[in-house]
Amino acid sequence: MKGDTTPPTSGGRETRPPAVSFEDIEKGFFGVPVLKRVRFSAQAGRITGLVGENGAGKSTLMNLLGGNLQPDSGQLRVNGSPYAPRGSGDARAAGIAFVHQELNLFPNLSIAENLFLTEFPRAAGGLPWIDRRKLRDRARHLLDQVDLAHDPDTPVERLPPGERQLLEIARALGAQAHLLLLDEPTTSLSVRECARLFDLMHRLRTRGIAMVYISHALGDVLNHCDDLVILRDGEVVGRGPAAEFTQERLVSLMVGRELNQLYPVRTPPPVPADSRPREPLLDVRGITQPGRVRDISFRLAPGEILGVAGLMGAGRSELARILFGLDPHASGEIRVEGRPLEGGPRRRIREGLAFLTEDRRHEGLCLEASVADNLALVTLGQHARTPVRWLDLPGIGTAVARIRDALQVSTRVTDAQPVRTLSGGNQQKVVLGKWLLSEPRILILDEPTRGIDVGARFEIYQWIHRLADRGSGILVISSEIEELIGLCDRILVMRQGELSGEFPRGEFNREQILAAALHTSTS
Amino acid sequence: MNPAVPVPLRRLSADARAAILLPLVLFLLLAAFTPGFATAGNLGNLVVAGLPLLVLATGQTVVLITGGIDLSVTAVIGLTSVLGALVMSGDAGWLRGSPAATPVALAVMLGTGATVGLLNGSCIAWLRMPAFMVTLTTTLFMGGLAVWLAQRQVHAESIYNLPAAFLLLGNRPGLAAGVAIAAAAATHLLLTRTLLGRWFQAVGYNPRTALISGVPVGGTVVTAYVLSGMMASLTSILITARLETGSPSHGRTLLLDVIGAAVIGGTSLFGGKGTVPGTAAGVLFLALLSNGLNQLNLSDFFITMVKGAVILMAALLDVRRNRWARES
Amino acid sequence: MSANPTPRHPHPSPCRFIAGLVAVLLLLTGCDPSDPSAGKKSPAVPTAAPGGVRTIGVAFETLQTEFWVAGFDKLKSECKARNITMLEAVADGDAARQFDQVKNFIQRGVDGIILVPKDGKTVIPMIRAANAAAIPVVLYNRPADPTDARHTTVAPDNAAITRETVDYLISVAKRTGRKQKAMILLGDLSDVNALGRRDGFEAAVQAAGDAVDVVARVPTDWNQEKALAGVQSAFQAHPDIGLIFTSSDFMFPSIKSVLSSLGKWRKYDQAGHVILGGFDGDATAYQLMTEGYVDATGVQDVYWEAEQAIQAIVDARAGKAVPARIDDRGFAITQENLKQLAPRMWGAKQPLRP
Amino acid sequence: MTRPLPSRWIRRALDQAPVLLVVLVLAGFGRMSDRFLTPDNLTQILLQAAAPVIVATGMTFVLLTAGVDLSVGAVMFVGAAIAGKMALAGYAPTLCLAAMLAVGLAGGGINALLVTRLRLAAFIATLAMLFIGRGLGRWITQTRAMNLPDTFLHWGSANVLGIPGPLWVAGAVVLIAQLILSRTPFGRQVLAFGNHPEAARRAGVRTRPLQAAVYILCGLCAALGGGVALTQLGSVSPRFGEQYEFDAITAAVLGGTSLFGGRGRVFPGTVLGAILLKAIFSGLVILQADPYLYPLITAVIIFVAVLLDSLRTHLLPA
Repeated sequence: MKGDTTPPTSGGRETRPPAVSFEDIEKGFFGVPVLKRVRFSAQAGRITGLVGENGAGKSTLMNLLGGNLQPDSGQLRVNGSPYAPRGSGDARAAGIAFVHQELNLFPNLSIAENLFLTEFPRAAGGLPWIDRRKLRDRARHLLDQVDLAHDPDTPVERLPPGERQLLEIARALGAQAHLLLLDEPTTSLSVRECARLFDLMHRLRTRGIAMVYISHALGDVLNHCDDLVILRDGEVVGRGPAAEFTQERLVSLMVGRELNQLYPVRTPPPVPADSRPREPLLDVRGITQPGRVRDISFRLAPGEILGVAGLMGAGRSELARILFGLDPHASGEIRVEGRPLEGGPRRRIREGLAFLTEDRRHEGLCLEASVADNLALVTLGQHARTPVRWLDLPGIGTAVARIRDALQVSTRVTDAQPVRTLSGGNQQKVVLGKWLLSEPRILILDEPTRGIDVGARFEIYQWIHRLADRGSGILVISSEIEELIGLCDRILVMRQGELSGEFPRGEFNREQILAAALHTSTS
Repeated sequence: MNPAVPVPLRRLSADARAAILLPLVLFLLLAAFTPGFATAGNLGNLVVAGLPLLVLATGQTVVLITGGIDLSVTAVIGLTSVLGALVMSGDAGWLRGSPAATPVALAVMLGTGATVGLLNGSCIAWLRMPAFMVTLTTTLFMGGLAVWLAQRQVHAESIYNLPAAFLLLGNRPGLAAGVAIAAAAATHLLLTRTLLGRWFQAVGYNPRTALISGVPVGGTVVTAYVLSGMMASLTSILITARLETGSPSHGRTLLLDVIGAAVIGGTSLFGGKGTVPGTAAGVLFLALLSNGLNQLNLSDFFITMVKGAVILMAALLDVRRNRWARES
Repeated sequence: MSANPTPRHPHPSPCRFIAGLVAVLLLLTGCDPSDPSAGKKSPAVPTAAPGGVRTIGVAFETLQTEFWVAGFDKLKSECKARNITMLEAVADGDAARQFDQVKNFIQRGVDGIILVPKDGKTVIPMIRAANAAAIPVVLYNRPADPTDARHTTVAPDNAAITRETVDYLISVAKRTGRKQKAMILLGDLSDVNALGRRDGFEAAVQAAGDAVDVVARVPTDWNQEKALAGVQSAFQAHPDIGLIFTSSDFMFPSIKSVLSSLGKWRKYDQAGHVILGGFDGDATAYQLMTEGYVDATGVQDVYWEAEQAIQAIVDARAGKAVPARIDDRGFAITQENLKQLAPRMWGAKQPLRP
Repeated sequence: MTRPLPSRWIRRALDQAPVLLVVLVLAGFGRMSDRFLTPDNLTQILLQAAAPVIVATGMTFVLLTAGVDLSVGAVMFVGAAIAGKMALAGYAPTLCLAAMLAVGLAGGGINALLVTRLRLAAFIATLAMLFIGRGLGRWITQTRAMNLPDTFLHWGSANVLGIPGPLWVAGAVVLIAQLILSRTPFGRQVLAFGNHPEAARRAGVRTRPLQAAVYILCGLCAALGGGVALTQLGSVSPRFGEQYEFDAITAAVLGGTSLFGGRGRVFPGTVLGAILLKAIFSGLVILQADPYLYPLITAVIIFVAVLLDSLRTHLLPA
């Protein structure tokens, strides 16, 4: 039997079977074990945090629950009874709902239609018509539960991302789910939206709903989960009440070795502000684009790592896109080493800029193309000889092999493999790699570690340092304030399209940065 | 790797190798069951017949690789043919009798394709109009324009009496083959060995990623359509020279063959994937099929049906092939 | 796969591939199929090794109308009757494909070729190719442009027959005592026959002075639905159209449809009749004429043309002299001469229902 | 400001581009000929648009799922060929039309099978079906034309309550399609699927039956449209239904349906698109335009429509 180490549950629910339990689940692909006798459970009315590096087996677990995969051996139980789903329909019938990292909403439909896409209330009389009034009423009822005050007929395309996430949860509630699996739900949310989400999760907990929360944001996991399960290489390496864990312990369990710190130390300490060269690498003066950003001015010195904090929609990504020439700006000036910066991305890459976007899958990679082709894409021009821009294929091969080795992209990956098949961390390394090959002098990183596990994060931070040490200027946009504090020499804060604060290293203060981002009435 | 695959084939990519198997199998079948098929004369005919399609499908492959489609190629063939004939025809040409007639006509013909391609590409790249609709509209327009021009200028549906220098391309199959194969080979090298070729692929895989990675997406797309237009012009030159006539109806029925050949050759309709050798195999396959069906003396409607069925089988095979590739 | 080192270049070696391809193709094309060395100078009649005719290649441009099908079927039955194998090919309006088909026939050593050319010009190189192989060529129903390539044409004069037909229609119109508004349904504007019929129509109208006034010239691309829409629209503009000429009989059903809905589908001897004329002489036209709705149609003698075409090849093979042009004199069949000429109308001999 | 924001009404005008374009074309031809804007002629245009509207309605469903059906014309032809054969063999016209619908069902079913079960790209699968259908139809008819009994024509020109029969049929099809799209779970799921197929699958939409239903619906509409055309033409020629695939796609796109799925409406969009095409043809005939200019003028008007649509969706800020 199990239950030996299940954490004490709250308020007299000891007799109830767990909402879901994994009993010695094993699963392998082509003879490679991915899950090894996994055994844990999630209780009703509690939030169970599931953490682990990418590739630890979390998604496989989710796929088993969703019925997309079947275990090789072991038993799944839902509310104590055996559960062997064969498809997403079975999962829904068992009261299991998923809230994915990538939103599964349809912007061309209304809120109400999204909520009841497969469960439309039918009109009386046997006709297949939708009962619009009933639909609206039910939708409004669900929206109330997640605190969304929109008209149910509003098209979803008008909602900001944070509210869409809440809508996904409302959809799960509408399906009468008693077990909610939240897979990285906060990746595209602002701080305030995250707060709203956690608030909702806490309320759902009191209604007896079981939640499994998957995230790489360890701080959130520790703060909001009741129980934790840590996976490494397909094995449960730790579980218990959240109170028993610290961030350090979590990390070491996940990685399997002691990580002294989450952020690497910069070996030559950052250049002090007063001894910086006169000429900034990047000089941004009064950039304004109506509706996006207003009067943004700052300088980036060689070797400096400059962070940009702010809420979702504060204009950070918009600023990055303007800097890289993807979007126009109405007024203001951008100079690189004193020369005005003009033209589209192509010209700016030639000026030494590089831009790692927040949307890896749609803007960072050609998913169907090979690893090698993706890595080579930016720097192809350097290997092209005029007059017909003939490519030096061996040269490209050498460069690709070099950067691939340097980035330690998983050895199981071949150059000819489509990038689509790689894990998130390896994909991000490929994006970084293609920019590293261009040896950028100014590197703009928009959410560089979103959805990336701890180990890969550390490597990415190391590369950022290495580039800075070589004299490149680096602009890091991140929603994780801790990350900026750990990584940057200086942090700018944006709010509603304007700069609302600047913090040099040494004056970093989480609360103050947050306050600057949040726009309290005092300012 | 499969040891049964002959050595020369191993040098090809997996896709192209699979594509080349289709015509090979068909060839063996036809050779075994159709008397008079595997004679040098018939195979020569077959190759000559396939040349225009080879050139046209090569151009289409480039556009398909960028994730687009060019339906206007058939209309370009007709328009090019009429314009070229209007320049050089001994009956009604603007330059009739002049020694410059042939070179000027060739330039005008290639220019016509390039211009239509430029128009298509600009609408698609800069005005963001869907390729399917843009090229469908240009087909309608250019097709109509070709008929109208012929009628207006010479009061006939087609134009005869082209200069002997131009007709060399039609009279000497070796020359036509040389030109067509050179065009296909050049495109192959362009796709695999040059920067532009990689840009075509990147744009086809993901235009947004390509843009951010410094690929001039708009220009690349326009170039693809210009190239496709010029290949259509070259096709028109080959057909016009062979039939010794400039006519707006040349090539009208080629569209489905062109796309069929590319798809049979492993080109994806969703962009990114496609090779010239694969397309050449697709062309060879269709040429074999059409020749073989002729030899079998089937009636017209059976030929049409068999063609449909074969395209279906090729597409099915392609799906299977991709599934195998994914699993291995 | 994993045992092998990762190939650095996933692309094939292009040079080798292309070199191979070129070699194969040059080898194949080296033997020029249209080698113009055979039989250089000879009279207008194809010279050929005398002897029997075993195989004839028949290449049609299209089979899309009743008229072509009738001719095709007649050729088939005629061949069968004479114990000749008939190889068939249809080019679907593509001259290049037709050239391939003709070359295919030559390659297979047919004793003669009967061609419905796409047009009068593209056919010339095809005739030359057959000349070079000393195979007699007969152009069926469509003439080639003037050329020194040797062949025989069995064809009607589209313009002349149309002229005769439309002249009759105009004479009927004159009898009404009013100036009639007329319309013509044009065929595919890149089809020689369609243009010939248009020219015949225009010439007749021109000659008639102001007896009729052409108010609509509608292109149909040989498409019944376009014909339908065109006639409808024309009647909107001119509800009093009194004369319609269709470039092919197969569009009569479209005209019938519109006239019925307008209440103008009347027999020729009834009041409010719209004067109708067509071309081909097919079964539909025959039926409509016997019923009295259609006034006249230009008839070409399909069966006679088919017989002549095959006879020409047999004669040429036998070494007899064959004229360069065999005219199907055709005729306009009208309500006045329907009885006596019906036996010569192919549509009358053919059951309407397939 | 580098790019002035368009005023609100320009945007609104662009949103109504299909309507505006139809109005403009009608008004333009109306100005040039007083014969054009008569009730009679407008009825004629509607009548001519009836069959294309029905076929394009089915096509709209397929386009909404980001698919395409190039086989509609061929399905029409096979259906008409069989119906024609039956009619000439003396079967009742109702039975013939029922057989035609059955052909549509079968054609749509095969397409559905190819796309959903065998996972072929819709473009290539339906392209192959276009060839097979055309060949089959020619074989059935032996490429001979068939003139149908007059009953068909009577149906085509019959008036019910003063409105011609074909308009009733087209109206009913449009109404039902519009209701299906806007009022039924299936319709909303079609839109969801077209927007994001994978998400629809994850949300529990049974995507394969949905996709299959869409192709079957399209085949059915093609057959029904073919039936209406049959009663209007009264005969089957070997070119019956040719070009319908392109006309149907064009009509849908002119009406604002996206080729990439998830966006589009049967009414007014597709209906207006089909009417626009017929109105252009009718206007050109009435104006006695040079026959050679027809394709040129038609192409220009379609081009403008597509351009307006892309301006609306891509080039203007939301």
